[in-house]
Amino acid sequence: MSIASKVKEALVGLKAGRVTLDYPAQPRPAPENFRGRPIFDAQKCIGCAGCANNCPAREILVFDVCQEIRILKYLGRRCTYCGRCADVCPEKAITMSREFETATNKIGDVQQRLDLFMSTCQRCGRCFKEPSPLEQLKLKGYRVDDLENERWIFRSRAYLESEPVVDDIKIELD
Amino acid sequence: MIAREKLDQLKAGAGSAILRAVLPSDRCVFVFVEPSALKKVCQYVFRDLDARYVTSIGADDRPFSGSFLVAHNFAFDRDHLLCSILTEIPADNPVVDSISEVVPPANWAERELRDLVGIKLNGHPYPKRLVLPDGWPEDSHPLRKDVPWNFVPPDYDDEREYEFGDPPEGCTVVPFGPFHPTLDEPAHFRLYVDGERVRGCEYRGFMAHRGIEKLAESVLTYNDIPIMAERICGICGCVHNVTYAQAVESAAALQAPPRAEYLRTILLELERLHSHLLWVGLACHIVGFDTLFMQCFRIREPVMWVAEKITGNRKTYGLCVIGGVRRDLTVELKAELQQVLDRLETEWKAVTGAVLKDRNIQQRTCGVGVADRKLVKEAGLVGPVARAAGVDIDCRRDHPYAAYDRVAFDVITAADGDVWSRVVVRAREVFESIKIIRQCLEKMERGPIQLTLKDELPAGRMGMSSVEAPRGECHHFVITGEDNRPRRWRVRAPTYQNLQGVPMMIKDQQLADMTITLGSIDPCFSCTDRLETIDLKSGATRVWSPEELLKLGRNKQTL
Amino acid sequence: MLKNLCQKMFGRSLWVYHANSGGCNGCDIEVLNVLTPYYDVERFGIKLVGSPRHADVMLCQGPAMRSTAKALRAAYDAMPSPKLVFAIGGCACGGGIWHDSYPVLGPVEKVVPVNFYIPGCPPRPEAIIYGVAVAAGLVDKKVAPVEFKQLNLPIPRYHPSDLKGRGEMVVYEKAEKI
Amino acid sequence: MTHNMLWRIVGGLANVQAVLLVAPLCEGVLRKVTAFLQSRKGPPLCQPYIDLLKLLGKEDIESGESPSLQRFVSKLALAAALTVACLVPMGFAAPMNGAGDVILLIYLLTLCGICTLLGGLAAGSTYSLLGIGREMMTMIALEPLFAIALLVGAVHVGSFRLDAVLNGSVYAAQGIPWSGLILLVVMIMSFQAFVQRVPFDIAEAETELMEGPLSEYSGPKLALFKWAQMVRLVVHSGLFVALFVPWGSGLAFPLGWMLFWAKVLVLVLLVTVVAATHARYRIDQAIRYFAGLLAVAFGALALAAYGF
Repeated sequence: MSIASKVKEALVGLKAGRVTLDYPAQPRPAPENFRGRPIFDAQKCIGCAGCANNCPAREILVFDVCQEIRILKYLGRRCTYCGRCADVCPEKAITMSREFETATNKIGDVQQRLDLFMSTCQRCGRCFKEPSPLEQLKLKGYRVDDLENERWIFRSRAYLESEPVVDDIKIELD
Repeated sequence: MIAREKLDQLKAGAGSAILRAVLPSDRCVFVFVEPSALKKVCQYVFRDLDARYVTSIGADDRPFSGSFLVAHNFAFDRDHLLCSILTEIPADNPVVDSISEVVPPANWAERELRDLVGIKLNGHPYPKRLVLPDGWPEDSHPLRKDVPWNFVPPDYDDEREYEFGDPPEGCTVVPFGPFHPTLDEPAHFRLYVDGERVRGCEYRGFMAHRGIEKLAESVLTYNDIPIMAERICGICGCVHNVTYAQAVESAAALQAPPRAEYLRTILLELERLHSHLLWVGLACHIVGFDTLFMQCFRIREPVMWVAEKITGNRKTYGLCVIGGVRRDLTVELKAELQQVLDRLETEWKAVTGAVLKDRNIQQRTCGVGVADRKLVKEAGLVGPVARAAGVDIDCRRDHPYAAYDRVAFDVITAADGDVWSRVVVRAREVFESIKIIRQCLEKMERGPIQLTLKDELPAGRMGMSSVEAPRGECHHFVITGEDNRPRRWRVRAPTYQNLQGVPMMIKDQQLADMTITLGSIDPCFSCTDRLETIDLKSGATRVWSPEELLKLGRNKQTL
Repeated sequence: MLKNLCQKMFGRSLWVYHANSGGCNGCDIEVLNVLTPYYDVERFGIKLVGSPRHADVMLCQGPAMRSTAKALRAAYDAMPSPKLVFAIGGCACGGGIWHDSYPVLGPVEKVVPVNFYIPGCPPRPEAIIYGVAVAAGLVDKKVAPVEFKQLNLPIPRYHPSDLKGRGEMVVYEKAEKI
Repeated sequence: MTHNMLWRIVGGLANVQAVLLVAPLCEGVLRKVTAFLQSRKGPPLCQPYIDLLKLLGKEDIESGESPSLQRFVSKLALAAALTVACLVPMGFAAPMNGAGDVILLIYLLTLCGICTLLGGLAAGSTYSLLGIGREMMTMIALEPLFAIALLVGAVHVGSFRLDAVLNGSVYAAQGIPWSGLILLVVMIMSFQAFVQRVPFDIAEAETELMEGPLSEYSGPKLALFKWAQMVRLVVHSGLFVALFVPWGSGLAFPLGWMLFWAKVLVLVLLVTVVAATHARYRIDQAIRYFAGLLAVAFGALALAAYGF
């Protein structure tokens, strides 16, 4: 049998020597422009919901409790770490951190929830300057996404003109 | 103007059937024909003009043109031309005659458009369900415009099992179940095994069908879809990303800046590097040679690290947006990339030197899973599987895209089309990719990496693009639409065609070779999203009844 | 005495069974990467086994799909009792980009009870090793929910019936000017 | 008489205890050296002990055709391997050598193979049935090889008594021991198959048949099967050392015992290196390979009959 090629294969391994990194002991930081967990900076965020519109996984939910307060909830469950929200944010409030060690036993740990004071803003969407015409704000005005079972409530002209696509949620406020 | 000559050839052959033709560029031509003449024209193109069948598309255009649209895409590799033959079918009774008898590779794509868009095919040899989950009722078709993306029909019953054909006489059924150590994704094979010989197989795929085309038409916008396109398949994500971006750009007549094209070429080749290294490792793992599996993955890690530094993620690069690329290559990244390539080349030379002369592996792979030139033509096989059979097709040279026309490389082919020649072809293609990346790094000039778009993309335009994925030709077809999202987006992954050849490859083979033959086409079922069942003319007694299979699945047996 | 000695050994010898229920195979390749020389989880006693009957930990990749839900549940039931389930990647933890698409049921927790989540798309091999280390109790988890409240003065409530559609905008009619 | 009986029981127990404890260590060494060849760190040496303990603590799922047979067979597999350990001289004289002769040893070796067959049959899932088919084929081609080796030794020494045969009797012919040397080569080339390591672990090929016959076992039953497999590795290498590498076993107690285990360790390292650098054979290739070896072994037996 081809003993020569067997020896060569064994040599390939032995020449490389033991390369195992002792990971949990020595830390292995991610490179600089790594797309880790997005961090939402509440000071800079103006509540324009531009990131919510451009998130492919549709997991930044926006819920207008009332005239003055807008809740922006980043779920982190199905986030694909693509960095689109950080690209389109007009105020650079979202930064892609270098954090990747996000293992947990309760999925609620990775979410971030911001209650933003909007005073009398009618959420008309003009404050969101989109980088290119392809990223226009799809949903303007008040938004009542479903925070409990973490779903976007979506009205799109691509669909039936009048009634909403998803069964409208009934809000029984206290 | 090659497209003009080909169109005249078509007019000569098909005569009056052609209604109108659209020639957006010298690379692709769209020909509208009457529904009645579709089969004749497709036969003429596939048989007489010796075109290669690519895919078929069914689209529901009722809100816009009031009719259904069926398109069959062919590729003329020697003339560097993609040709699409389209027909419009009246909305009230969407019936078209199927071309699967004359163009065998079209078998699956047609059954898929029957499932998803509800266009009836008369004369289809095997009109079984293909795409939707087992319990889906017959009359509901998700890709129609009047149904939202998360609509599940009320009479969807979970208990209905897919009715398999019964096995041939004297064969036991081996369920090669959804979860198998060598299968990366869920795919259920029913192998008809006689002793150690596999007589035939029946495959119920589509467990990875996630309805991505419906999402693209209803919820996501132009610049969200590349992120989803990247997650069609975990290994060739960048390929789908670039193909989609190029398809939309060709539809909207945009031209990405040259630096972006060089960046796209570099990252496509980087992905081919890590995909081929991964495959050689996995093939050795399937054959039981774990040391080489570990060595291949060890050599591959630096490629993943440098990709992570350039794009921010090891595997899903998030590279393209419509009109360019999101991130640039700095000078120190370029130097680091060259170091990684040099080290990779020396180590891979050592490994290929050892493997290509290793008779032990040759014993397990020579003469196994043979796919000759005739099977390549009949099943429309693409990529390394076709090149291993001596068929000289490669999208990078036949349908040049990105910066491939400014780069010199040669296409590797082998002779006898078995698993061993596929190993050889893939191992040698690694060196070609390294050569391409080096040339791109030298020729790259400074410049913008994204196009500045003035207004929204025009609606109703058609575009298609073919990119050479590590597994073969990956083809996307796009019809642009309003509201910043495409009207129809069709994905045809290379494994879609290659898997049609597997039943013919494993016929009368050893059971132990089943896994290595299936592995040799480097299947990516999540890429495929759609698959086919081979039929076995069998009237013999039933060895395993479906109830037994259900019982097998129900109680505490492993599947 | 032998019983709790065996239970104690559970953490140091985890036999892993790999179940992809329909996602893209990005996370599968990262799980394979975790076995390769640079990361080598075999030093923690982790081994990939072929049948759920031998396994202690089930690695779920991909969302819970209508077509594979039964097979996933059958594989979960076939595992002997002290067992863990890891959900790896965005698709398993939250259902992925296609979480509400017609063939997808949602995250894997809709079919099998999940003990540990490892988010990421795909998670780095180090993140998977970190998840295993958290499960084995070697390290403690680093993430906690972030809650930011700007102010909580008494806010007048409104009812959705006051929301009117004006053109493509949804506007709150009775906005009294503050 | 009682002193002799007492010595046999104590000796037997010592042998069994030694084999039971050393077998997982040899497996640990095997996994560590394989990992080193694959340029990675590899598990700690005591990992097989931890695996066995964990398996013993797990729940036992009763599935398959006949659970009672499964329980019996898993115990039988370990028992058969350990009785062979009692008959093999491990550094000092075999404690039970009077109790049995060469024929008993051959039958015990086949019994180990049959246990995996019974185990697979009792499970009854399609994969284990296929695994048994392959296991039967390898057994038919494989067991005669070891039997012939023992017979050649018996022919040379002229008696079936174990202690006579099991110390290098293969080379006892006048002049150059041709049959012994041929048998040595044949045994080295087929040793991988006896201990079911990579080139020939076709029956429980993990990637193809989902662990083959063992795919239905969990918890304690699986632990016993795995332990039996480890013990077979040690026992087979012990037999090989006793038959073909006898020199130095007659030394004083501590030295002879140490030398025996050193030889076994060298054999395990040889098995590891071969296992790490080879791909798995297909069943028909393996059968053709064994058929060739069997023919050569019969030739050696004929030579031995004529006294070479």
